Amino acid sequence: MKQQQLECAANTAVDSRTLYTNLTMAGFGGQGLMFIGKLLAFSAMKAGLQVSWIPSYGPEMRGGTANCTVVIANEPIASPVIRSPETLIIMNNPSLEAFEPRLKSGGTLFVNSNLVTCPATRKDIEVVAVPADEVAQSAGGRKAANMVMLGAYLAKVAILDKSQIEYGFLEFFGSKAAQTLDLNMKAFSLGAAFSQADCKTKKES
Amino acid sequence: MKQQQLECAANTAVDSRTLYTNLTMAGFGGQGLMFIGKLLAFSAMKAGLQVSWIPSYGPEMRGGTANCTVVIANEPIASPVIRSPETLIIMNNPSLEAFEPRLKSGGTLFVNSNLVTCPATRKDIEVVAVPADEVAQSAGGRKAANMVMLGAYLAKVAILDKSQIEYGFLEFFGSKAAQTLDLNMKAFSLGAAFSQADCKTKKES
Amino acid sequence: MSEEKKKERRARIAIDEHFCKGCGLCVDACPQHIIEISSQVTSSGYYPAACPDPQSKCTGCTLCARVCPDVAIEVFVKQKTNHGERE
Amino acid sequence: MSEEKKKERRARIAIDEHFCKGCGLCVDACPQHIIEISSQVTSSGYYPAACPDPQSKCTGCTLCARVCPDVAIEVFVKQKTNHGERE
Amino acid sequence: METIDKTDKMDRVFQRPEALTKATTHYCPGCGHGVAHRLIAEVLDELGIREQTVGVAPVGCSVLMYNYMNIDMLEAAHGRAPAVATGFKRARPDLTVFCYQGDGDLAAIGMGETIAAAARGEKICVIFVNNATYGMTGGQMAPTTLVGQKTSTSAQGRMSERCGFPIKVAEMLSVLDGPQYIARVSVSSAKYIARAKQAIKKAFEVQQLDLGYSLVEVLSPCPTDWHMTPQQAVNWLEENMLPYYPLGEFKVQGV
Amino acid sequence: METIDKTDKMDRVFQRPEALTKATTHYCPGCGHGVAHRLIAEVLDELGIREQTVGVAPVGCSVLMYNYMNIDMLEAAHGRAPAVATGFKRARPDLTVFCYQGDGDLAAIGMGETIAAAARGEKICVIFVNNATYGMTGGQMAPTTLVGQKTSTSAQGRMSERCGFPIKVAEMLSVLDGPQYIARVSVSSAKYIARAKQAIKKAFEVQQLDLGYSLVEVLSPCPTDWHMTPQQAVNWLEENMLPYYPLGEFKVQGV
Amino acid sequence: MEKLFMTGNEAIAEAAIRSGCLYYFGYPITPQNEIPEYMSTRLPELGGAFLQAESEIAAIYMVYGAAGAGMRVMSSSSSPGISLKQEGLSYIAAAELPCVIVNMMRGGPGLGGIQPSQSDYFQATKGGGHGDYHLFVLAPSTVQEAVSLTGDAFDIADKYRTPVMILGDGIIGQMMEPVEFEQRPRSKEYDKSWALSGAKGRPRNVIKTLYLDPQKLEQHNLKLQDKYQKMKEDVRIEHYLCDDAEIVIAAYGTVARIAKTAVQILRDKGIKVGLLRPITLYPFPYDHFQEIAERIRKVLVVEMSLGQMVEDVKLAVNGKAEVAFYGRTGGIVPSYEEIAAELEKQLF
Amino acid sequence: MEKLFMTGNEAIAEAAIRSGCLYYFGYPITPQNEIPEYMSTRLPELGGAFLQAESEIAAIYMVYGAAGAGMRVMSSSSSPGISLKQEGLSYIAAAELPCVIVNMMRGGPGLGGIQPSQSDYFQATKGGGHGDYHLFVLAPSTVQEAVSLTGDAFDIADKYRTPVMILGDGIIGQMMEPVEFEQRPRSKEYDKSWALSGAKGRPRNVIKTLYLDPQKLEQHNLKLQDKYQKMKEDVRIEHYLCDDAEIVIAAYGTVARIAKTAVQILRDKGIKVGLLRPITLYPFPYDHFQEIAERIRKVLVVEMSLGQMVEDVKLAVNGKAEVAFYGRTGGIVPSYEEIAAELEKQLF
Ligand SMILES: Cc1ncc(C[n+]2csc(CCOP(=O)(O)OP(=O)(O)O)c2C)c(N)n1
Ligand SMILES: Cc1ncc(C[n+]2csc(CCOP(=O)(O)OP(=O)(O)O)c2C)c(N)n1
Ligand code: SF4
Ligand code: SF4
Ligand code: SF4
Ligand code: SF4
Ligand code: SF4
Ligand code: SF4
Ligand SMILES: [Mg+2]
Ligand SMILES: [Mg+2]
Repeated sequence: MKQQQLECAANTAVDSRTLYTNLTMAGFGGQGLMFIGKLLAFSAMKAGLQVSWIPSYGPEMRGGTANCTVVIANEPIASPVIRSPETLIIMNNPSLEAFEPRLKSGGTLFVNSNLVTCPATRKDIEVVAVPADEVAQSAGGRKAANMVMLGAYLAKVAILDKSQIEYGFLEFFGSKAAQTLDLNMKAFSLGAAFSQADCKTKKES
Repeated sequence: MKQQQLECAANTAVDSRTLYTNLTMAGFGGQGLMFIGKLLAFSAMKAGLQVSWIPSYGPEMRGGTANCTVVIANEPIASPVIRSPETLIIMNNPSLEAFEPRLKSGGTLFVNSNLVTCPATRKDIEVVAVPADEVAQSAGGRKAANMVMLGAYLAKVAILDKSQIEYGFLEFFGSKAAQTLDLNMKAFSLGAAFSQADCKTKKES
Repeated sequence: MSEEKKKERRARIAIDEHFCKGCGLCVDACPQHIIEISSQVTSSGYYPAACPDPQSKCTGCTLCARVCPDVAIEVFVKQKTNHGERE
Repeated sequence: MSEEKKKERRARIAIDEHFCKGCGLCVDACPQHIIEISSQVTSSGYYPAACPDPQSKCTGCTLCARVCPDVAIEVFVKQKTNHGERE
Repeated sequence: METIDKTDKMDRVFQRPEALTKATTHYCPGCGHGVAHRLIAEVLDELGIREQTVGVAPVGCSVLMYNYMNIDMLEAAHGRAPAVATGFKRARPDLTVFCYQGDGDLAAIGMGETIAAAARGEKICVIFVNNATYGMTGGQMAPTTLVGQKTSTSAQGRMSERCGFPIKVAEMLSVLDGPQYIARVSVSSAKYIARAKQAIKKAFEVQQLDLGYSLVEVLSPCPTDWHMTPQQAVNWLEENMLPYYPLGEFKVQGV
Repeated sequence: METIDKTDKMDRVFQRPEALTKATTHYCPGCGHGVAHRLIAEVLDELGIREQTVGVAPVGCSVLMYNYMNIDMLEAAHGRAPAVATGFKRARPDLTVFCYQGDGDLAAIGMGETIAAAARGEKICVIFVNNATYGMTGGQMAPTTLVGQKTSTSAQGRMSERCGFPIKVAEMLSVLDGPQYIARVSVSSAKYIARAKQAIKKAFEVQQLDLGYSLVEVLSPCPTDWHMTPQQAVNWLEENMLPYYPLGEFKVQGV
Repeated sequence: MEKLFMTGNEAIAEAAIRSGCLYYFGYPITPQNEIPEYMSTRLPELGGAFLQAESEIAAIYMVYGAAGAGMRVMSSSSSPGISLKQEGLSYIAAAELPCVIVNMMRGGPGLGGIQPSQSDYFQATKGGGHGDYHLFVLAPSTVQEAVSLTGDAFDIADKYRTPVMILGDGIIGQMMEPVEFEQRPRSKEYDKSWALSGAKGRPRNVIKTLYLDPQKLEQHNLKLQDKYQKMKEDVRIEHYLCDDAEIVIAAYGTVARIAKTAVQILRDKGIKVGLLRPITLYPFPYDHFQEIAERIRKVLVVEMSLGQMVEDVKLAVNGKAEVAFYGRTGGIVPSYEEIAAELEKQLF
Repeated sequence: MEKLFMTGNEAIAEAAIRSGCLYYFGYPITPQNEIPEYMSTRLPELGGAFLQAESEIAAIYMVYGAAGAGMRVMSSSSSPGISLKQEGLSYIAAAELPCVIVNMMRGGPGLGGIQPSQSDYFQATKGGGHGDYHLFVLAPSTVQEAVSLTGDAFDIADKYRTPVMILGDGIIGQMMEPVEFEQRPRSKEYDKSWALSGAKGRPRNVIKTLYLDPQKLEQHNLKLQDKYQKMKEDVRIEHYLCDDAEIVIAAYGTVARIAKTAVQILRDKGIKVGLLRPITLYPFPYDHFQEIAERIRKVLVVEMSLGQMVEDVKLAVNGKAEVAFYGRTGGIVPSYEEIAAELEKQLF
């Protein structure tokens, strides 16, 4: 794992009284973005928070990219639709192109640097590059790159801890998921470790 | 032909400057009411008048009675729909029941007295009873009872003469009709004669 | 069985004018040719079928009733065993 | 025909990565077993087929191309009669 | 008028079935629908299922069938009787359900629903009255109109180059796996009417036995829209329809 | 990556047909639609009718076919391709018209239009891609889904008691008088693909000869909704679909 | 000009043919069967095509196909059959294909009855199908007007590349009146380069309605919307004795004629009443109503429905005058006596 | 009460089942496939029936059949599929059969797109089918509300013997949110003596829509109309910060939620703005709008359409306040930022 590759954002302060955050994650269909989005929202719900999850939908369109948006708050969520999310998790180049312009100014962009080869262009955002494929591979399987990204995200936006995600994982996805729990949680931890490590911050705005 | 049976109305004065008249004719399907309605309207059109013809329609309903309404005027016809016609030609009992109440007060009711066995009940109308089946039979065929009634009607409401009807008959119904022209025109004439004959007037209103 | 009984009719039909539309299909169907179309119009405007059968030719075969689209015909047949005599 | 010419390949295929989705059907279809799936992802996110064929085993049978759902394969075959030599 | 000797000791051997109401129909004189209705009613009476049966009326001349059958009935939209019957049967599989449909209804607008219900083996009976025309709307060409037959939308007679050939519904459905009983009958004469009743009875028995879909195609005269007398109509049917639409059982399973 | 020796004197013996555009398709890897498209394109090229042909795309995974075929095309509503094609063909009988339809499109919602067009002998070709599922909407049960096959609306596998048996479209349509050519082919392997092309060619030739309706049913893998790899999918097709849906020509007239 | 005596249905069919419509696809339903029957005898002899479709749905998609070939094409039906065409009409509007559809309305809902009605106004004008589209809707009130509006319908369809509906009722369809088929000025040559004809010597044409990218679909919708705005230049309405009116009746089609007699009766009594008869129901003559609302006290809307056009009148009047409603339904045609009576009641 | 995390589609399916709906007939279409998929696994095990119909038309008539048996039954689809059901809905309304239909709207017209839209408002509320009938239309804006409205829908359907539509969009269908399935009070026993069950020991029942006699059809229509009037007692609307508002946004469903955030943003800026969210779209809460129109300056109607509900708002407001409109279409979902911006623009 090339820890030096890591570029991470400063810790986002989570105000527990008026908690409100949202994020969009995007990549190829099959990269498991929908999965981590649901997992995050479900775990947050189990932690007593208000949540909403909106996918890009439609098997009527084959190929292309998939994305979803999660809102987490401790008050009822008015709009579940977010044009300019506070955070982005991006897993491929087309998604970067599509979503970077929409990231809120001052927001954080998490990219899987193994697949996102184009550089981010905006200067008013923080970029956290995670070599998620490699990290996942080291955890035991490239498929878990999504969990690496989730780990990296939650390490920064500390709304849920690992045990809450683990609980959510088992609870929501059931016995089928249990088989892959170890791999996924390991990937999650490595991703989190990545964020927590003392890292180069690219805060240019 | 039992002429003494005839009960006819007084001549209706037709004001040629502001000609306007309307009538409804009703009977069993197959009694040729639609036919004489169209014939009358068409012939009037050929005579330069404004006309409209509205049928009760719909083969979606089998059996029962058929009726149509004709308006003839020398100015553009606003409503072709007439709730209370000035004249009725009635060819069976059910039609009498249905239409007698709608006849305009002071209007004229022509009935085929061979088939209409129930008496008319209103006192504010004129009733002309024509034994049309018998008259038609004497002209050569019971089928022409409708033409007997038309003849009787036009003898009273003198808007068209026999030659105009004959012209309309040939023009509108074409070569097929020509074969039956003689029978029909004979029936027409007998019907007209019936009306013109000095007859007992039942004017009780 | 007396001579008189033999002359009694074996079967008869009843045509309900309320239903009959004078289609004439029963006329054609009757093997005994005893049904005819009347010349008297009904209140519905039809000339109904009638079966005078003065010679008691009706066999009760029911063919007329079976072809009648308006179920206007009922068929009656003399009981095969004369219950009256047995009792 | 020189010794060298004999070593020249008789046929070859060209796989257009732009079209290929890495379904692998060509891999199975090739009787010479010379097509393989690459480990390098394309910009569309697929691992495309490749046909290195260093031993020139391709016969130009076109089977790979015929089963390809994405018309990603073109097949080239050495002209049967060597026009160059004849001319 | 015949006067009836009320003292005659006679058995009533033919009478109006209980499953018919006392209403006079609106059908034209000589129309085959009346016979078809009566046969269904007789079968319901004989099987003793009048009170466990629900019928679905079509849109066609027989739309008012629910005034004539003394049973619970639903009126379907034009062509949709099999779908309505399916919905009902799925909700009440304990009841016997039948559709009554004309040829426009079943073989034109409702062909999709017909094939689907047949293919599903839906446990319903379909009585399909083929009179080779659209009776109710005034005699337009039907999918079953014979080649050369004149109708109000084929004034020169149906031309196969433009309109193709009449659909043989019974034959076509027999190819499917779902149907358990398929027959074609005629109501043009007493002889055929007797056989028609047997077929209709079998169709209902298939449902009683929970076997699956059954259909009886009934060739039926439409004197009015054929522009014939009732007698001419039955003759025309036998001379022209029978050769193209052979009578018989096309599929018999389990009964 | 292979580097191509441009000095090789080689003939291109297989290439993208002219009747295909240069667009990449949105189909999943291993989807049979791509092969079916290419075969049609090759046939149009070979018959030299690319510029006299109008295609009708269905609603299904192949709805965007008009982006891939280098010809004039109409998009039909779900199931209505035969009606759209009929309207077009009646207006332009001089052009060659074909429909491309999936099994949900043709055999469920569009069955009525299919039977009617076939019975009329409408002079169109229908390429009917049977992948035993609703590809586009995420793998629901189709009328052609095999008994026991799991789909998103038959999680336990299709049960014939509830859903009946899969419809054999080619066999059923062959009973009608209208169709002149009906065949079933497969695109699961090179061998079958070659035969498929011959059948499609014949179907178009029937129209060229003005004979009437033709239909080619194409068995085609849907790896995504069958939840298989492309290789598993072609194997599953050959092991499961071929026995139920035999390949062959069911009706051949005049060609 | 010879006067012919024809039913509205036949007259519309003949007018369509004279407007160059050589293709007709339809399915029988009362009270409009004379249209397909007429077409079935005339079109083949003219080298066009008549086809009795297997259903109303098939018919509307056959229209879609023939319109896609650039031909003038028509279908007709009545209420339940028009409901079945809603998906197709939405597609045709989306694909911008010109065509003419006739609805001879009958009483609903469901199978309802076969007598005249006006209860499909909403369906026709607001869009009974899905999505933001509209039909151009014309409502004739005499057989002669049915003829001229049919001719106009084809021109409007071509001008805007839009489906046009002729909204009549059983009376308009079944009634016979004298008609003259005047020689229409030859319609201008409309651009049909979008039509399909085989992609010979030009880039291929595609007729489609799918826009998976919402940006593109929104653009497409805005384009349609522009067209609907532009259509306002073809708004039509008849004013009858409105100049000095204190109260006006608003009615269309058959009812407007009956109302005209009611107006005459009331004028004879010295009551200042007029009639506004929208001829285009979409685009609705909002401006005319708005303008007249400033001058009058009340509008009495009369329909053979339980109140549909009345909403458009209210939207136009926007509170500036009172809007009252009188409706009959189910096939009952109001008489002029009852309309006159209702109006007299509304006077105070 | 356990919180579940479900898509709107699944939640509606589950809520229907818990309301006693054991029969479902439908045909796949995005974005509502999770409803039939959910039903297909659950209903058979509950002794009910799921059937994937051969088409939307077949599905709606299967609903008609099962409803005729007196069962609680449901169908669902999305825009083009709902267009195909228009004839059937007219029949069901005419036959007075209770049932629930879900429309998860997508962009139109035609095939359009699969992204969320609200452009079937007219179709749902004015009657996309023929004749003077209406659906009772409910528009949920959260998954939790979709659950409770689904329960209500079945009760309303039974109460009025009427088809009820749940009008959602792709977002409501696809979005996951926490939901609780509270124990609903057992619905009262509705009279179902009209249902068919074989005419055992009672006069036969007939379910029909044909009334050939116009008098009878008019009577039938007046009966329906009475029912529609009576439905007004079930009108529902949410008022949000309206008390002191000078301007209000009117929006329903998904858009109303987005607008709520916009209102919050503007309130933070000190602007007195509120939100009116109709929950019943038919019957429309005219009275509430009328009442509030007296107090405010302007209503800004926001829809994912080019302007449909805005007509009902205008009808209600009747000129007493200004009515402005902002719409996005084709699957574009407006953001709260743009709604807020539009509202700021409208302030002056
Ligand atoms: C949707 C719809 N389309 C058309 C009609 C008009 N219509 C009523 S019955 C009928 C056809 C009748 O023919 P068929 O089904 O053969 O029955 P028949 O009258 O011959 O017994 C038609 C087209 C309708 N009522 N509804
Ligand atoms: C009227 C209508 N109903 C349903 C749909 C949704 N839909 C789109 S494609 C499709 C079925 C696709 O299956 P199939 O025809 O077998 O084609 P495939 O995708 O398998 O090639 C459906 C139901 C629609 N677009 N329109
Ligand atoms: S029962 Fe037989 S014999 Fe008697 S009248 Fe009828 S058909 Fe003739
Ligand atoms: S068959 Fe029946 S309806 Fe016809 S004439 Fe005989 S009794 Fe009358
Ligand atoms: S052409 Fe034949 S031998 Fe060559 S790569 Fe393709 S399948 Fe293999
Ligand atoms: S068959 Fe075609 S798409 Fe599939 S791997 Fe081979 S070249 Fe690529
Ligand atoms: S039109 Fe034909 S089918 Fe209809 S009632 Fe008359 S005879 Fe019977
Ligand atoms: S879902 Fe199936 S049919 Fe559709 S593109 Fe993918 S593999 Fe092909
Ligand atoms: Mg028929
Ligand atoms: Mg498929």
